[in-house]
Amino acid sequence: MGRAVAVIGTGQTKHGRRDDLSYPDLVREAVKKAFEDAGITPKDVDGVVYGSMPSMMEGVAYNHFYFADALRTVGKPLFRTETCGSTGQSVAHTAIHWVASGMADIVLVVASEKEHEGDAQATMMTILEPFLMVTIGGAPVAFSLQSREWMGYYHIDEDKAREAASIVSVDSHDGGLNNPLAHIRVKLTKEDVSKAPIITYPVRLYDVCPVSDGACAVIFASEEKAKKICKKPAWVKGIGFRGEEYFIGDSSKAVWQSTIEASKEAYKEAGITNPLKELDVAEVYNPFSYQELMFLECLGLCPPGEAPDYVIKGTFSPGGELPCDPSGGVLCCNPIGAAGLIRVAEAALQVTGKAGEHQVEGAKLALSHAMGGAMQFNGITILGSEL
Amino acid sequence: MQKVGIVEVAQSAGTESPLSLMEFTYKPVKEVLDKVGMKRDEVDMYILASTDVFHSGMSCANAFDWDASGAFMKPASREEGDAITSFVYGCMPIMEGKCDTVLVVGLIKGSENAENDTLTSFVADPFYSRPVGIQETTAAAMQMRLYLQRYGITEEQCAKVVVKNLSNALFNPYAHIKKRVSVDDVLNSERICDPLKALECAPKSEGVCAMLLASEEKAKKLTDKPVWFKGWGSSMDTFYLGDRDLLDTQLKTAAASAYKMAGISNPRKEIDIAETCEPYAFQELLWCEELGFCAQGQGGKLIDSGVTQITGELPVNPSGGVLAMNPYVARGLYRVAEAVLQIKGKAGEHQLDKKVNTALAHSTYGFCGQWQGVVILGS
Amino acid sequence: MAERYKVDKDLVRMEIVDFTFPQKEYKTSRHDTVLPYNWALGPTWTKFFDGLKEGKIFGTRCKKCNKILVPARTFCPSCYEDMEEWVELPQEGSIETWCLVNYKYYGQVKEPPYIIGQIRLDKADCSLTHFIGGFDLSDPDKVRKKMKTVSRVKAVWSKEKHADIYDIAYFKPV
Amino acid sequence: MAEQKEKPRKVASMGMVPYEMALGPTWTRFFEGFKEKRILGTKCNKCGRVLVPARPFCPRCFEPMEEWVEVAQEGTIVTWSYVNYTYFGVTPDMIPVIGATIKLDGVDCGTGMWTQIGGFDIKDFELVTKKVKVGARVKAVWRRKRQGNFRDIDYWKIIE
Repeated sequence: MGRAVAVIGTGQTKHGRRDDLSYPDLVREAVKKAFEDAGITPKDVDGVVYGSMPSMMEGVAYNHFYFADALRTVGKPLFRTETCGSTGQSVAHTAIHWVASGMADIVLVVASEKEHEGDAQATMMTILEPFLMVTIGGAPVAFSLQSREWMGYYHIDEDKAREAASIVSVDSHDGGLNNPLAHIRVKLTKEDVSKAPIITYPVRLYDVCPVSDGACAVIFASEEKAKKICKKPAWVKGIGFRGEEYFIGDSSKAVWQSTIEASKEAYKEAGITNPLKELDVAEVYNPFSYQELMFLECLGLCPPGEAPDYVIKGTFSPGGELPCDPSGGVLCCNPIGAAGLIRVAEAALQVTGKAGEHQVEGAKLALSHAMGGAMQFNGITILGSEL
Repeated sequence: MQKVGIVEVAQSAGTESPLSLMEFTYKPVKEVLDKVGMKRDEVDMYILASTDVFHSGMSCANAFDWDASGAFMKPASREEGDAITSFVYGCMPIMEGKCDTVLVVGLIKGSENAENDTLTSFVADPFYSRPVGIQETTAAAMQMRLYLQRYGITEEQCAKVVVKNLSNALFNPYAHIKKRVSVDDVLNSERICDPLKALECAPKSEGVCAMLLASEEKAKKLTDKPVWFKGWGSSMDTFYLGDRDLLDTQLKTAAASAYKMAGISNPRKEIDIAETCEPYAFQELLWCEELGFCAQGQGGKLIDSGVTQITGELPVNPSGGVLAMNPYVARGLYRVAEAVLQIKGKAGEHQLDKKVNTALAHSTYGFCGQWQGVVILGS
Repeated sequence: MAERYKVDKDLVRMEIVDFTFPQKEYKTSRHDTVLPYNWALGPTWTKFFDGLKEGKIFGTRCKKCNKILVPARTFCPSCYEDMEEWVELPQEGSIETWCLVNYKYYGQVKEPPYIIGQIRLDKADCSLTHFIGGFDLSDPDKVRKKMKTVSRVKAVWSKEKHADIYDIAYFKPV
Repeated sequence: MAEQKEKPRKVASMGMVPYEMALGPTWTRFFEGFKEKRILGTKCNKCGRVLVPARPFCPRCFEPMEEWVEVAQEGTIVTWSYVNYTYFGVTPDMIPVIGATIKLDGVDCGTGMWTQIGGFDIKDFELVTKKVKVGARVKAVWRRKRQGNFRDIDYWKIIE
């Protein structure tokens, strides 16, 4: 295996509606914070990895050119990695491979999105070719299709699923209240969630992530550099990535193979055999509360078909056996391209004890996750406090 | 750090294809797998390079491209931008000892979208450069004028690049443009963006290139003549054209790191063949200077001397280069593929008439070469 | 804008009206993307374009490297420092390089022929990209001859200003 | 020096880019079938799966799928979604729609997203939840005038 890799610094913008800044300035806000956090200068960096959702989102093609100065990549190599919603995980993986290969010692990873500059749903529909997977809808439709498939497959009672989804939403929003950078910061009750307006039945308003602007930067370093520079690095314990067929009907989205296989790979690399017991915190990509239920199963955190039971008994709530999305998750903040990298950054904050008000006490091992595509891709990164 | 060997390549030709993008991509990928006798799921990892959404109309292009690339349920990623980055990414998991084999695919169908200038207008920032008409061709034309002015390079010398590359392309079955042109033909072609003439600009092509990389041990098992990855370098320039000296690009930085990693001290002597990315003819001359094949401002003399001809001491673009074949995103991987074939001695009719030990592949995209990348391969 | 595309409600897609691809001999599917954007200028560029509306060209100076850059920047691309000092620049400068656009492509910003140039305004440490005009551009040979004699240019302002880059109509030879 | 007059502005614009994709022989034939009210799939000789829409190759086995089969026009709903919101490009008269994944009899995958449930007043959401269920049986209803595209199947009708 290659060299050990660690996160030595992270930076996030204040997420939300950022009409106050141009897009390059938004990117710079995150980059500056990451350098300050790591205590290094751009001179120390060997290269940069950047990613966002398809640039049609904001109408600037290959926007890494536009951001070259903000990314501090001038005079350095840059990789542009993009895998749709899982971009945030994929950019991290590019950097991890890069450092592990020995071809770089310190790599800056940046991901961003400024969704208020375009029409997110209309852009999202351009994922599909124009003649075979045509539909009206966008992301909420794709994911309500998936949630219903999951409920149908396991014959999950609608009311029970509703209750569990409400708990996921309430917990996430409580997390958002504890995270000063989160976009949505409101106190919700289960009733607020279950009685909110319907978006695509059964999905209601608070089951759905917001449209956010935001950027995230994470600095990765080799073992040698990390030990020299950083008092408390977050070590990369394992990664996994899988993608399935383009056509949505080709494989089950209830038993989501790409999540299952990607997490298995990451667990194997991290030496984890019982993820529910061994992990201390999980940053699960949850743009839709119902979807998180399905993820909890496919990530192997509870038996298939039993996520609602586990959620209802509090396993994944604050103070539970494995708190999920203490940062508020994607439900409270979704600058899409950046959302997967924010999960990595949050996992790093947790295992280094730097998460502030949303710190999970004594967290040593954290999972971060993102998914994307036409319900196709899943990426996982596991970070730990010890090498 | 493990050695990385290139086992096999497959390319599609550049002419317009009636196949769907899915069918079109499948062929070269399947061809590479069949050549080495591997099954899709036996490959350890896949790295795709597919287009920026503006070049395909489909965002998250990896979604549609996944099936034909063979990446179903395999560790994988996708690079956006130039496919030479997917090649370098493909080397990484092998170097770290995590994978034995990696399949790299670069793909695009240029016939399915609008003019390159329509699309690259969107690379410009929306408030300032885009409204005043900056795109790749206008940016390159301004770079060319500066080149002619500062170093006294002549338009004839730039035209000679087209003559050389298109004549090389006549012998490359994968090239898109097949026609013999003279210096006069080039000089008399339409002055579309003065000083650039129509024949000095690359076409839009279709192109899928698939390449199998392997660890040293595995590569030796899979082929009797692996080609080795020796080094790479890449560098990004600042965004606004007005902030840069357009004749002092980041290619120098990229080349310096590639040479350092490959242990090359005298590129002109040590490199046997170079494939450069020259969507505009004069750029081949400028890139040759920045790659250290001649002194600054001597690019014109270099082409006059015949050194870069296919029969010369340091042939540049024996494949015909990008002027003959321009599958936008995949073109960087095509440069690497040609370098591989030349080292293997399998380039066919345009195989160099000498032993090729060290080859250079270069790619660039963005205005006036904002991003530059160099890969060195060796026997 | 609306007349430039139509919505095919049945097939759930848009078609750009003023563009056709070359005739194909095989079956195809058009899928044009038409998407709305709403870009944030941020404070720096808002102020820069407000300046143009008043007939003034503003740059910003980096307190570290002392360079004056135009258009104004939030931060210095090389030093990464905030650029908070605003400087009004002279409206004259010299031509660094230029090209004469004499062909058409879809989405072009204006009817050819036109000249795009890099103009180094006096006092500025970078070039400004803009049109060069104010003389007859119809004969490329004459343009080439004329441009050989031109080195200095001066901003010509649009009659109607909208606080965008077109508030400068073009730069004309001095 | 210009005083800052107002808060940072935004600039509205429209991005317009044309594309034309080749359907390729496989999907050309698939849609030709639609004109004749036939739904065609392809069968993988290796894994034996029949996939709809027809494919040039099996995404898992990676072998060409050259055997064409006409499949049933009845199937079972795997999942569905009720879409009742608009975004750029979708006007209120285009909604609601009920997108569904349908597993056709004898086919080894679900349909993509192009299959829509209809044939009754789908504006009545109560009625929708009563009629449309995972596991419900459906049947294709063709348009009278067919043009060789996904709209040739007007909707999928619930079989009571």
